[in-house]
Amino acid sequence: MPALDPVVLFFLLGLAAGLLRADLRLPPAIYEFLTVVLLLAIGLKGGVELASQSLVVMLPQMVTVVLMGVALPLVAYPVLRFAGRLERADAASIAAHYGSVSVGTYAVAVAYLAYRQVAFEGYIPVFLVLLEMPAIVVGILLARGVDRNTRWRMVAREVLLGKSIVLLFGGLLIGWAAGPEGIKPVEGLFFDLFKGVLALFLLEMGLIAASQVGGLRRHGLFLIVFGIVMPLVAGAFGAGLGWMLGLSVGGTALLATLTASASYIAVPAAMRLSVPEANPTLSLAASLGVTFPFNILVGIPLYHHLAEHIHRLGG
Amino acid sequence: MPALDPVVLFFLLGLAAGLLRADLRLPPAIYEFLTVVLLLAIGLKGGVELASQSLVVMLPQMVTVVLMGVALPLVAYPVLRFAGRLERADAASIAAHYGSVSVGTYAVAVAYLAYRQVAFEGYIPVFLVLLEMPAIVVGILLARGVDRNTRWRMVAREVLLGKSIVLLFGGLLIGWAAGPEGIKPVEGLFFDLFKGVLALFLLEMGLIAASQVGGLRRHGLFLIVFGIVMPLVAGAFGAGLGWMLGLSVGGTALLATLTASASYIAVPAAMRLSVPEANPTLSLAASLGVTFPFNILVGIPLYHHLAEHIHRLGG
Amino acid sequence: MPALDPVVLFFLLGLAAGLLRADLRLPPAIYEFLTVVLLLAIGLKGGVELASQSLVVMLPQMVTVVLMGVALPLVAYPVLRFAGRLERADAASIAAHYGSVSVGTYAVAVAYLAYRQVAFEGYIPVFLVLLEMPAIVVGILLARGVDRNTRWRMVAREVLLGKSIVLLFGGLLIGWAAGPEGIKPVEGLFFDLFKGVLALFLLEMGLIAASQVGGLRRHGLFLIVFGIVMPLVAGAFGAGLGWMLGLSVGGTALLATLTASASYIAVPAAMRLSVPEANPTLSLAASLGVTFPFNILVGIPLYHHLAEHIHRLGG
Amino acid sequence: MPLEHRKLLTIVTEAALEHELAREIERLGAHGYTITDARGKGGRGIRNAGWELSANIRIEVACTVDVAHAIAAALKARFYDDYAMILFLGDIEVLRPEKF
Amino acid sequence: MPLEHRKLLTIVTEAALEHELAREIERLGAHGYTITDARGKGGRGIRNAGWELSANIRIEVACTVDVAHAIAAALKARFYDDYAMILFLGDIEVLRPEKF
Amino acid sequence: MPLEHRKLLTIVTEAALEHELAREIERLGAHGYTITDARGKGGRGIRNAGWELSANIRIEVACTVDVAHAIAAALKARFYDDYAMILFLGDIEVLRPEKF
Ligand SMILES: Nc1ncnc2c1ncn2[C@@H]1O[C@H](COP(=O)(O)O)[C@@H](O)[C@H]1O
Ligand SMILES: Nc1ncnc2c1ncn2[C@@H]1O[C@H](COP(=O)(O)O)[C@@H](O)[C@H]1O
Ligand SMILES: Nc1ncnc2c1ncn2[C@@H]1O[C@H](COP(=O)(O)O)[C@@H](O)[C@H]1O
Ligand code: NA
Ligand code: NA
Ligand code: NA
Repeated sequence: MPALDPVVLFFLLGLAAGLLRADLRLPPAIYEFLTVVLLLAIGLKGGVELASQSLVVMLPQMVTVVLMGVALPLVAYPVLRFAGRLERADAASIAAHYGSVSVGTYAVAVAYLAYRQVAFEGYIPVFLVLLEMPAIVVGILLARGVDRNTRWRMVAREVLLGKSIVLLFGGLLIGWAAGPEGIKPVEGLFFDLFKGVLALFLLEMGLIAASQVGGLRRHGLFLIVFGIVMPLVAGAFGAGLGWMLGLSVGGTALLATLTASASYIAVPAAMRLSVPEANPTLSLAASLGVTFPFNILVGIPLYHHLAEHIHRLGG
Repeated sequence: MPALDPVVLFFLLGLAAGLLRADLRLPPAIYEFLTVVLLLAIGLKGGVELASQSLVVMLPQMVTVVLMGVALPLVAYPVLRFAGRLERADAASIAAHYGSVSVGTYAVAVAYLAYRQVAFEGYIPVFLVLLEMPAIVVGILLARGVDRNTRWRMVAREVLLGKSIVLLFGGLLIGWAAGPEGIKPVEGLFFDLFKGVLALFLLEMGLIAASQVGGLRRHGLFLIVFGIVMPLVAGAFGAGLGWMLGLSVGGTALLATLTASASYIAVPAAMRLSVPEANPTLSLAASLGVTFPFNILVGIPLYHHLAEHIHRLGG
Repeated sequence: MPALDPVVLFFLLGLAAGLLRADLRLPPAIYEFLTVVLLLAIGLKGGVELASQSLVVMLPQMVTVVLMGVALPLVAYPVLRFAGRLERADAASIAAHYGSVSVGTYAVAVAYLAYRQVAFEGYIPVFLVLLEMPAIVVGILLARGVDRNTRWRMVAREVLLGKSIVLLFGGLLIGWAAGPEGIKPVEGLFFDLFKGVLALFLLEMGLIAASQVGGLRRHGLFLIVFGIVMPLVAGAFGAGLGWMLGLSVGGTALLATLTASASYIAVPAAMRLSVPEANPTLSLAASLGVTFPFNILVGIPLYHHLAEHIHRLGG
Repeated sequence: MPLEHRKLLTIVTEAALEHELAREIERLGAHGYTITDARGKGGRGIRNAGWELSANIRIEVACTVDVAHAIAAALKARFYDDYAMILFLGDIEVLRPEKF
Repeated sequence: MPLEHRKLLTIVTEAALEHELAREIERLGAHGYTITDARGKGGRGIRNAGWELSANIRIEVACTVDVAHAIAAALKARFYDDYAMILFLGDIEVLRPEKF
Repeated sequence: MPLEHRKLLTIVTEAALEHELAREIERLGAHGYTITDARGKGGRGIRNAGWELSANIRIEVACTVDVAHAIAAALKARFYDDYAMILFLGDIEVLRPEKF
């Protein structure tokens, strides 16, 4: 079994092509398309499993996960503000990015586990949905304080009706309603091609990540260090939580991956509109230029080992 | 077996997202792509079956189907003109929409039957091709009368060389020439992914249907009633015809679906150029905002039961 | 087994639609997407085989192939310049097109052999990569002579970092690194759908080829003759070479196809920037309007028979 | 640099008219045109380009005053009543007057 | 042909602002707008449209001088400091003044 | 509102030239540019954007008269003979003269 998951190699290809300024780009429409398929596929898969789940088990887990989504940015903020000497808005925005989650990273982790035949709770995508939003709210509060001018309704619309949640949640519902049998007809596209679609998606992500390096060059060492240490800390935290919540090794690894991952779709969009004075090049340089590559190259295997370890110790 | 075909759930997701003004849209390029694949897939499937067909059997059926395509708009027109008090151009245009057919609706019906393992004559796609055109000619005549200024050559080009017919007919020819064996290499894309592609197509159709509701709000109750009653009447008529033509239960259900369906690709485009004074929001509100959803949610199962019924009675 | 490979029928459909000015076009984004998938798929397939190859065997073959890539345009140039009475720049540019290779033609040849279960050396895609570049350099030298103003660095960038080489070469590396096992997860998209993707690609190629006919009408008989004779000569030459290099019948047929094929992606782009005074309608009319159709309709089967023949004689 | 004055005629209308307008524009004496895909809102409501029938195109024609007026007049007469369409003229300077 | 003078306001900015700007433009009295997707470079660096967050839009509004100035002033006040945005005005002639 | 006069230079040409023109435009002193994908017809025939080699781009540069003339002159000299290309200038007003 190769050291790197094959799909990750596509990310490296894209990254290399981007850094070499190769004349290579997937049309935006294709990138959109791949994102839609990935989000739906993840949702559908989760929904099918959901059918066979008791809410009694999940509810406490869901509450805890949401609380974690609130806690993470609160931890990250002071570090960014004082250790990183960043503007308030920038610190708040970056904190929100790391409190939320990255669908791409999650997909790679799923591919990683599937490839090693590690089982996990099929309903984890529910956490994915739950973790999108809270960090954004916290981030805005951190940037603005309790400001009656904040257009919360707009923020809520922006996020709840944003592409990621609509497709993930919609996929969950459809998968849940159709059930394992009903979903079969569409498995050809959403499940059998999942890895291939993910590979192309990562190719594009590599190109995008490369275009963020400029931001790094300008804003120096701190973001790099933060972009690596933060996921490690958060990942460890998430792994511990997963174990406490009684998740399997696979589920623990996935929750660790979620907490360790930083958003680059929902959060940047929301921050751009709600905290415009925050500089997007900073947050994207960190989340796309550093943390995303780190997680899919180094982090995920690490979180997996960590999960195994905790479960061995914790028994 | 779920009440609703899973693929239909994607339509509902799109519809809901559209009505909630969610920030979700498939890029136009992707919508184009999905349409191309659907049209080719339907054509190919039909063509392969065609190989094992005697023209002697089909010819009378084909003639009858074309006559029906001429009759339907002639029936719909007076209703629209007098009961609906619509302008002549609008009545004619809407009549043409309902005289022609909807590929999306057909695809859902095929999925519905396949899902229930109901067999049907594989060459039905031929009817799909045959039914596109006649209603358009009738519609123009209804709007213009026998007007020597009508640019028939332009109309013919517009329709015969339009996307739908070229791809359906082209697919038929290729499938027919390649045969069951020859087509195997491309089945992976055109057959195995059919339902998945249809699901995404319906997601987009839901978004588009939602955007037609405005037209409805403006033009009131009549279009809604017409958009539901017309397909029911036409569907019953088509079912009867299917039985008379000696089609199987599945074939009868499909012919009923075709007659009940209203065009939203070929006809609107043709009418826009040939009967410009007709207001497209009216016809699309009816065909996309009412009839398409009605058919895939309620109509198709109905037409299927009807077909079974007729065959039981007729023996 | 049908006379024509089914995928080729899609080319004919596109060609017919284009010549009839049908209202049919794949969005550019989709064409881009299909190209990316084809290039990656070819690269990946080659890379996987590469794993089990000794460089000792390949190196001499690779060197020979490169030399051939240099020789071909040198042979074509005088013919174009003197028999064809073309401007120096045009002759040089067309010579470069025919010295380089066409990925689409190669893909059709692979489909053709696969369909007939003819085995071939899996690493042939390496030759595809090697043959892109040399003819371009020769072409520029033929047009400019040894001109110190030629921006060689720019040319090198343009080609080595162009889409075709980056994706082919990247695919080779990934396939080689992942190996037969590692590549499995992405086979669904890149291998199982290969023929279907190729079919859609050829549909678009047909439309594009049709749009080149204008160029032909304007520049007459010579290009047609050249566009047919040149691939025949080059193909025979390539077949001989393949046999000398000890390639299998399939490998020989593929090398013949490569030498017979004319570029329409990398070379035109490079020539446009490096030899701008060359009229692109001329070179594209020949390579897309004549040679590409000729090769996939007539050439490939011919080169295959030729390969069998040579191997029978040569034993 | 010797620059000559011309008009830039810009039309925004339904994508369905592309072929027809291209023909008309040439017939009325323009030597070329440029088309970009667009979406927008106007008197006939939102056209968000979600699908073919709700897509707009934006056509630009650089030409002489007379040709610009001829095209404007022709389009007004033929299309204004039935199609989503706007049209406006601007002044431009060009390098090769013979081309426009 | 009776032509009246109006202003063409062109805005190039981040795609993320599309909905917000559309609302603002209508609120300030314009009767319509046209949007095309764009990419480009400016003070805030390259925006190559590789993905959502690096995509630009180009908005055109044909309107009266007053409306144009009102929109320009509003956008300057609200967006210039925080967003990649430029804006310029040109003179145009229109056929149906009441529309703009 | 204090508005200053500038020129808007619009270039329509082959997509293949995108990188090269961007470099040239900046070299000659412009502070930015906006690019949209386009198709069209002109002296060199139809360019319908069906594929890379038949695609056009439309580049806009808001700049001073001098820069506009410099770019126009440079492009004329280097590209007019061999490429499908047109170019025209218009007058615009901008809010932040220092940016252009
Ligand atoms: N005032 C305006 N400024 C810019 N574009 C407009 C304006 N009014 C309409 N448009 C564009 O022209 C198209 C047709 O306009 P209408 O016929 O008014 O619906 C709209 O979809 C817009 O794209
Ligand atoms: N001088 C210019 N000419 C044309 N477009 C420009 C110019 N400057 C900026 N732009 C466009 O406006 C966008 C935002 O500009 P900026 O805020 O300067 O980064 C850029 O991405 C370009 O698309
Ligand atoms: N008169 C014109 N008005 C608007 N666009 C034009 C005009 N002439 C040419 N073009 C555009 O410029 C491109 C190159 O022009 P040409 O070099 O004349 O072929 C064409 O493909 C059109 O997109
Ligand atoms: Na996180
Ligand atoms: Na019908
Ligand atoms: Na060759």
